[in-house]
Amino acid sequence: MAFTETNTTTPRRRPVMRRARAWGFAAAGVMLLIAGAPSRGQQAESLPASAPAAAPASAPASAPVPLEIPAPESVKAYDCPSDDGSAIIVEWAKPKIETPGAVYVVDVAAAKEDFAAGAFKTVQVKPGPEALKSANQKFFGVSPANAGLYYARICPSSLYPPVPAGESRTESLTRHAKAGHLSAEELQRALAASDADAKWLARLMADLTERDTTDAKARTRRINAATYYLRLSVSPDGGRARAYVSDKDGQPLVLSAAALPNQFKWYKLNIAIFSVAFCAVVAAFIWIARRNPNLYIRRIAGLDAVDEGIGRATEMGRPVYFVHGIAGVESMATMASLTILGRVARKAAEYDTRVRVMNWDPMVTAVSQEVVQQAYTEAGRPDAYNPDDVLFISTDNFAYATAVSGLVVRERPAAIFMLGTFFAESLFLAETGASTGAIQISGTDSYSQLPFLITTCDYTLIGEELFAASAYLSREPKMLGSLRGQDVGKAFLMVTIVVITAVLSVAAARGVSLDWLTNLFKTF
Amino acid sequence: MEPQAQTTESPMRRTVEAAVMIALGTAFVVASILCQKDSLFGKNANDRIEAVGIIIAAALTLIMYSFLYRDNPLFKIAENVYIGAQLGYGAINTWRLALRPQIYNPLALAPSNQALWDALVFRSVPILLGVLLLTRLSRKHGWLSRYSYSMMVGWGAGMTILVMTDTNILQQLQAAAKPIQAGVTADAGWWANAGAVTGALTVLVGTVCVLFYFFFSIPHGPVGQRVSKTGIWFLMLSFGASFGYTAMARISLVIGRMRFLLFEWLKIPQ
Amino acid sequence: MPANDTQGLIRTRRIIYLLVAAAIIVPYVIQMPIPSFHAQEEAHKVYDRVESLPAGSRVLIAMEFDPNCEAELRPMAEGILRHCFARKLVPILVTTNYIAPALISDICQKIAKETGTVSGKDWVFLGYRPGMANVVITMGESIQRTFETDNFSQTTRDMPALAGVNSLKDVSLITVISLGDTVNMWIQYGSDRLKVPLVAGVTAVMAPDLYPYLNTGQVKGILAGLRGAADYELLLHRSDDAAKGMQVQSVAHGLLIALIIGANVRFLFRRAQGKEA
Amino acid sequence: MWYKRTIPLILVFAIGVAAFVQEFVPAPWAGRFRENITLWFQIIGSFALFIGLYSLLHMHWTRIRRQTPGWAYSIFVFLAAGGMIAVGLYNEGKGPIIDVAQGTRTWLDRGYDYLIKPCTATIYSSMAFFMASAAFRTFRARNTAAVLMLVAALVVMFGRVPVSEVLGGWLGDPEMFSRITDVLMKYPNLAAKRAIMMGISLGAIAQSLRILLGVERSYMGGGD
Repeated sequence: MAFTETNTTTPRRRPVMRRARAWGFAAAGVMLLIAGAPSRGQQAESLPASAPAAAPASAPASAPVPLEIPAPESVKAYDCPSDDGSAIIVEWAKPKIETPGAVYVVDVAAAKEDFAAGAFKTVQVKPGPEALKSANQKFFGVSPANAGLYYARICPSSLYPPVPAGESRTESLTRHAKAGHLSAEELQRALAASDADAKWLARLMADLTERDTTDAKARTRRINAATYYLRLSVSPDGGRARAYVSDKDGQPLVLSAAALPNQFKWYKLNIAIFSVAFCAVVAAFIWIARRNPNLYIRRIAGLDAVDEGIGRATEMGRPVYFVHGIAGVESMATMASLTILGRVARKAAEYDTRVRVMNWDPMVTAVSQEVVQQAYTEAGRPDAYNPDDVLFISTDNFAYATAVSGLVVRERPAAIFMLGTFFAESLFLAETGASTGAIQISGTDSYSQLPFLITTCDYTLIGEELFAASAYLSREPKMLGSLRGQDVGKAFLMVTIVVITAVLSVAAARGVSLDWLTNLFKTF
Repeated sequence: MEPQAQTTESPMRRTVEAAVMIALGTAFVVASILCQKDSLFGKNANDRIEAVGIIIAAALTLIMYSFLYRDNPLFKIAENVYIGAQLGYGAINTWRLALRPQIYNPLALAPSNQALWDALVFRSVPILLGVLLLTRLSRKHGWLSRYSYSMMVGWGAGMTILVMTDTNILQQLQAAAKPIQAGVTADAGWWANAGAVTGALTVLVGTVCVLFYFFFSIPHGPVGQRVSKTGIWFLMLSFGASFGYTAMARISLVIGRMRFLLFEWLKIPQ
Repeated sequence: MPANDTQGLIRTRRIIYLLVAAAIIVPYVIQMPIPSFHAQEEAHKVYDRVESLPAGSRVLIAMEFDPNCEAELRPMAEGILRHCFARKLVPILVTTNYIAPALISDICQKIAKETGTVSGKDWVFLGYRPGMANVVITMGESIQRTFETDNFSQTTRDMPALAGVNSLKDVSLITVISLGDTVNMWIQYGSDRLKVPLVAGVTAVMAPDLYPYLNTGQVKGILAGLRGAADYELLLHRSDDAAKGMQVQSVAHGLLIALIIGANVRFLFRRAQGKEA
Repeated sequence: MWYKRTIPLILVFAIGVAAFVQEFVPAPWAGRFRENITLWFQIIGSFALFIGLYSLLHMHWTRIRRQTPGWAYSIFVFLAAGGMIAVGLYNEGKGPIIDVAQGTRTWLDRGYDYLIKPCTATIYSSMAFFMASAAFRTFRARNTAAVLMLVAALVVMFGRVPVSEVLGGWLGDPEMFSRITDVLMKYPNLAAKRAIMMGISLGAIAQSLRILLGVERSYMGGGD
């Protein structure tokens, strides 16, 4: 390890730089993020001869504070992983002894020669737990080695901001006209804009600003993607004096890297694995069920009541009502209830009982008509199908509820099926049905409504039972298979919860840390 | 919707009800005029309009509540006015806040030819797809709407897989997988620590049992029966909690309406 | 069902309706005092979260409610807005409910008038866009592109209230005031995807469903129904609409509890006598 | 067949996979894709309102035309909708394009405040009455499960109103009931809700997968 005395010259800050920096703060303030604000790099004074106690003899002996320099072989510069190409990471090993008050300073330059010329920027990193790589699991993962590594996040575009326009309206207009964003006449009109044209001009300028913003983004990407040169140093006095990490020749170690956009967020790997694995299981079971459609499904209370209800309606000569929930055809619950509708309609067709379907969504109406017609055809009575029995009521929840209730009171159906997603109106519907003495079978995936359905209906399919019921009734391989797949998923969750809790409890009781286990589920 | 729609009514009762209705209506008008007289006969035109508005709103509120007694023509009128007004308001809002800024402004108010061209390039496809969506209303050409629809459904499906895995599975799993003694602290008392452990165990047992209750593809043996029964118990406790909270919510809404009637319409001093 | 039974049912119902109405009107008319109460832990968490933000922070407030639940959620919205203005935070309001904008602009203008704040500078109401979750996703990329104009047709590009806020990632807190599933949408597509902390003010109906999120920290705090709003008012040392509803709420709950217990005592009694299964 | 089914199914699959993949890509193109496609969907989505508008108006129009019982009420739908739209287009005399200054109360706002607000809020609040009656008539302690539900409901209803603190105060700890409610919410309720949530999520994922694979296609509507 060697110390090098550096003489970073202090060039006068050019006005353009000041402007550039101001702009950088205003517009690209976000990009500063964790990286310590760009320091007063250009004002850095040269380091008065300083050396640690254990320093090589070559160093002057008048060191006020011992400085521990990170090992050169541990210093690395690379593109920040899993990001959109806005940062370079410089990392180095945490020295065993740290000088109190010392900060790490990274010099950034666009070319190697710029270091000699003093035309470089600096980024300061205050040592501490937040500066460790382990504090940023999102990008660096959970490797235990990270606890011994400091890092600096360098955003080139905030150090070298894309030069702002800072131009007059005329200049801006001319520039855009040159770029082809304005025709010659439009340019003339804009330059000569009177008050009458003010609104148009405002819209035009807004459009041009939008283009500039887009341009600035592209420029930012180009700035980030360029190669930068970096040096790491330690400063005992907040950045003025520095001791550089040196290579074998005793020269400051210069590394280079570019911030490039990455194509995969490694920190989302667990989400990818879980979702793909689960999808694969479901897909596999759908495939298996196609070949062997006799998968077991447990009995679901309330399903036998379907036949009972239809039978009673036949005896009493009254209709059966099928009430769809308040959801479109893309909702899972609606799809399940459509499947059940097919079965109910078929049974009813066999018994020659009228089924009336109440719809909230126009699309569901159309699909229900198909389903009922199909059911009548399957039952061998296509002539008995009456499309007017599949009603579109209203897309307003309460208009729907009141209209259906009115029909229920007037026609007094013997059985009412309420299947699908329901909101506050569920109580309204169920109360009315209960007051007419109909057998009510309900099923919904909206849990907040279940207490009311459970108390007012004869049978209630709770949540997933609705989906299971549709699979059970239809015996459709795709439903059966995916149900089995979901069960496998649930089994996995159950086992995972129990096993991990047990393992963690034992480990915690013995004082063993098993963070990696919980980290498996951590999402960023 | 009330069951008595079936029961026959005597003419006598009808007369009485009509008389009551007229009396109530008169009372409403008198009360409105008395309570709102300051603004109703005031100098400020705006106040007069507001007062009339409040009276209409109060009338609608009472008419809507009259449904609790029984369905009646006034309620039906109010209901249909409400549906229509909501529809009209929705249409205006969709125009004002969606169609105008996203379609009309960029195309009709494009400041330059280049801007118009860019807007066309970016927006023509979604506009076309939006128009195709409308073919859903036609039986014959309804299939065209599938193009726009399938894109949205596909996007929704892809995103659902992702966000569900993240939000509802992995994060819940991470929270569920904690040592049982995680809540135990040295400075808390024995009872508090015992409570924390019991609580953690309850959550663990409950989660597993409820998950088991929703197991469909394996037969539930005697043990399984017991586990799923425990699951039902947990479900019922949570449904009870939902019931309690729902009761609270619905009462609050009545409170809101009563506040309107008492303080804005009748102007009772608070 | 025999006719006399139906008549009896109707009568019971009407009596109950009258009782409920009385339970709500009478406390107001006799000006019953508001019982003192403590703020619940969940409401404290919301308050502390807002309190801990440095002045000038942007707070996104998703106003996902319409006049349906105005009574429950408006006091909450007003409380949070007042708190934001008192702490010099900049609320950014937005909705995905097409029927809501008039109500929300009414709320903002009321509070703005009260606190002397200016739209576009101290707060902004972006308005409504169709698309539900898609709106949230687009906002995660660029707020200005999602909402080129705000609810009052002011262009958002150079708005001081949005300075430094390019996307949803740049706000310090997401607050959802929601009457239904929209709160889940904001958790899934907003706070979880972008890792922005979120607090929720919801109707009491939704509150029990949020406890798993509260447990994991995906939701930092909950205001549940009118009680939650009253808690918030208490924490702000105010007594507005929500707190003034608390005595009524107490009486009405008491009535409900009495009804349920009464009905069950009767039921158990009759069952003991073998009259009811 | 090809145009009516296969291409839409391919579209579903392609967009679904793209939606899945883009989320894992940090590069800027993914963000641009996400932003643009969701902006597209917003534009498409704004057309969806017309479907509801048409369906509803069509239904009421049919009612009037066929003079089904109660048809006359449907006229009010048209009157109210027409009135609102007219007031919105009139826009205080400024037409639909130009915005009225912020803070001005327009006739549209008044229609909203005095027609829509009271109706919708009142209808919703009338649920309280239904609920009270349902609770009285059907909430019975029939078996263990029902007892648990009943007890939980009573605990929450009592523990969440301030009067519980008065009673608790008499018993020594004002927040006693509030705390009991918290325990109920934080442990058994949390357990059940978490399990439900996980189950639903698995179901939603399976459903999404079925849609992507084209196994589930009922959302496409009838016909081929």
